[in-house]
Amino acid sequence: MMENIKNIIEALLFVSGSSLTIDRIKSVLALNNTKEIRDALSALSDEYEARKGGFYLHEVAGGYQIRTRPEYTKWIKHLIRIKPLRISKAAMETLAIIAYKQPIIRSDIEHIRGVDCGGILRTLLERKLIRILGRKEIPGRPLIYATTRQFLELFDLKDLKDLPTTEEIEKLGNTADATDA
Amino acid sequence: MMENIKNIIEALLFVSGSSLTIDRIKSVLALNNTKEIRDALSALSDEYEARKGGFYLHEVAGGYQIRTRPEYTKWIKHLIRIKPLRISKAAMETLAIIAYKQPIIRSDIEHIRGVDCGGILRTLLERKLIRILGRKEIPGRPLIYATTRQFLELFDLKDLKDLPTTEEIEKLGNTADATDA
Amino acid sequence: MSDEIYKIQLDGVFEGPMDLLIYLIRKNEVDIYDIPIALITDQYLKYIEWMKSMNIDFAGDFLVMAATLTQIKSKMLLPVHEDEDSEEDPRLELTKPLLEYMQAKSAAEHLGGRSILGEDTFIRTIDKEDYSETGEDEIINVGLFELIDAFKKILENISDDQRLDLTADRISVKDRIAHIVDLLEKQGSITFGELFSSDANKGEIILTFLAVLEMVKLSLIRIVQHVHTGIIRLFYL
Repeated sequence: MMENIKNIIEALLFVSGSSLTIDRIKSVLALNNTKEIRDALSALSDEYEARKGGFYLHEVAGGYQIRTRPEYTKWIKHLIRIKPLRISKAAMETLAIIAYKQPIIRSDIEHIRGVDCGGILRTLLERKLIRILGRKEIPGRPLIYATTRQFLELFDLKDLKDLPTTEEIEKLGNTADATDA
Repeated sequence: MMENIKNIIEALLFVSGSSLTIDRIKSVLALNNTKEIRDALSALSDEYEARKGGFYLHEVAGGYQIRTRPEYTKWIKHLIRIKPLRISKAAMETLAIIAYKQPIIRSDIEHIRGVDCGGILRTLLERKLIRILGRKEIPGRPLIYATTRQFLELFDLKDLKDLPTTEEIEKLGNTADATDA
Repeated sequence: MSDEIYKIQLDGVFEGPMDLLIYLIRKNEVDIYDIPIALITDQYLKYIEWMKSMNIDFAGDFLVMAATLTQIKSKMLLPVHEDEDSEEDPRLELTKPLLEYMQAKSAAEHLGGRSILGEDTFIRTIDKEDYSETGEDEIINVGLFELIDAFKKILENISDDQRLDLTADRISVKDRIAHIVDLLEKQGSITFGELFSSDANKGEIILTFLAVLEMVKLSLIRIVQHVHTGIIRLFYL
């Protein structure tokens, strides 16, 4: 019955919206070890690379996900005219601060940005890009925020360590030019 | 640019959950005739049959759709069932009422939701997200419901005190203009 | 000067005082570690004046920063005594947060420049039929925000008198009940003394007591005192 692990995993990857972790696949298949799963995933990836079709196997957010190849993006946009999830500059800044400083409370975010962030936090929560982790044990017990798996998937990150350090970003070139104020 | 119709169509079929008609593909690709599209679809179908993977090309409702092969349905159901991260909207509402108003009896939950909750309560009990604390000493001795340790784990909460209050969420303000116009 | 203000306006209204400051520092091409505080303060205040004259609503944060700038400016004017050379440059109060904010901005730009799902690459839209077997209605992700959002929507639909205040106190009592029930489910019974840890503060003791009272009211527990030992024991019903 399990001779066909590769096909089963392919079917699972097809129906799963979010990326599938190896642990998740392991529990669905009720397997004891991950070797077979890793082999199947790598075989699938090789196969997709060899046939160079419309999609490929992508490693993201600690798991695997089938994604369309970027070269067909233009056509997909013709097909689905939904407005992509645009994130404003202010929201992106807030998200960046949370990503790098998490777990973080609202007042610390606002301290860095110098402005109120309530509405933006709410939007980011609604979009599931951030989540409430709990409360900080300080007076007022403020809520603690952190990023989500969807955040990793949206920005194509394997995990949080995949984020470049702020030093690395600065080395990438001085992004700070006057035009973006 | 259009040399790769087959891959483009594959990417389109992959992205689109529902079936795509040939006319739709034709308009997305801005083609004049359907011959090329038909050829590509039949080539894709042959390919999928030859590799006998987790999915196949299904002709349905006057269109085409990539579907997982029925022999893997069992595993897909397993994936969905094991998926701890999804819950119906009705169940979430019921769970929210219990979380915030516990200990609570069924008739109070139903009074708030305005609909019968028997089935949902059973599901939540089965999933161990709620538990029966005892019976209320009023006529009919109704069961009293409360949340469980699993509930806390599911929402990544240390204890119930970590639940944000509605006041706190309201204080975040309205969904701000986090999107670009 | 009016030309310059006009130019500032072209670049858009600033989101906050930090944005404006960074703009001014870049526009004047000055070193962030050696900010000509008088110049920047002047331009900053002029911009605020301009916003006022244009009736642009701006947050109080802008005024707080104006006060900070003015304060730093006056500190800079004070003569520095030779024996106080260890004293911090007052401008550091500005430089540190500015650097941090600039880092956040760069990080945001980096994020925005990454390959974005739904923009550069796509995943499959899940066909409802794949899930039809579950027979459930709309399926949503589980998250704390979804939970409270569901509850908020319910609250909006019910009358005010049914609203329960969800203050932290009430939730704390619920929490205490949950803990006691956990203990009782494991042990069946528990002595009154065991409920109170030795290091419990007054607040916790009151909370536990309220929880016990509520549980008695709901007849979740029976409280029995031993005739000889005097030990009070709670039994789960």
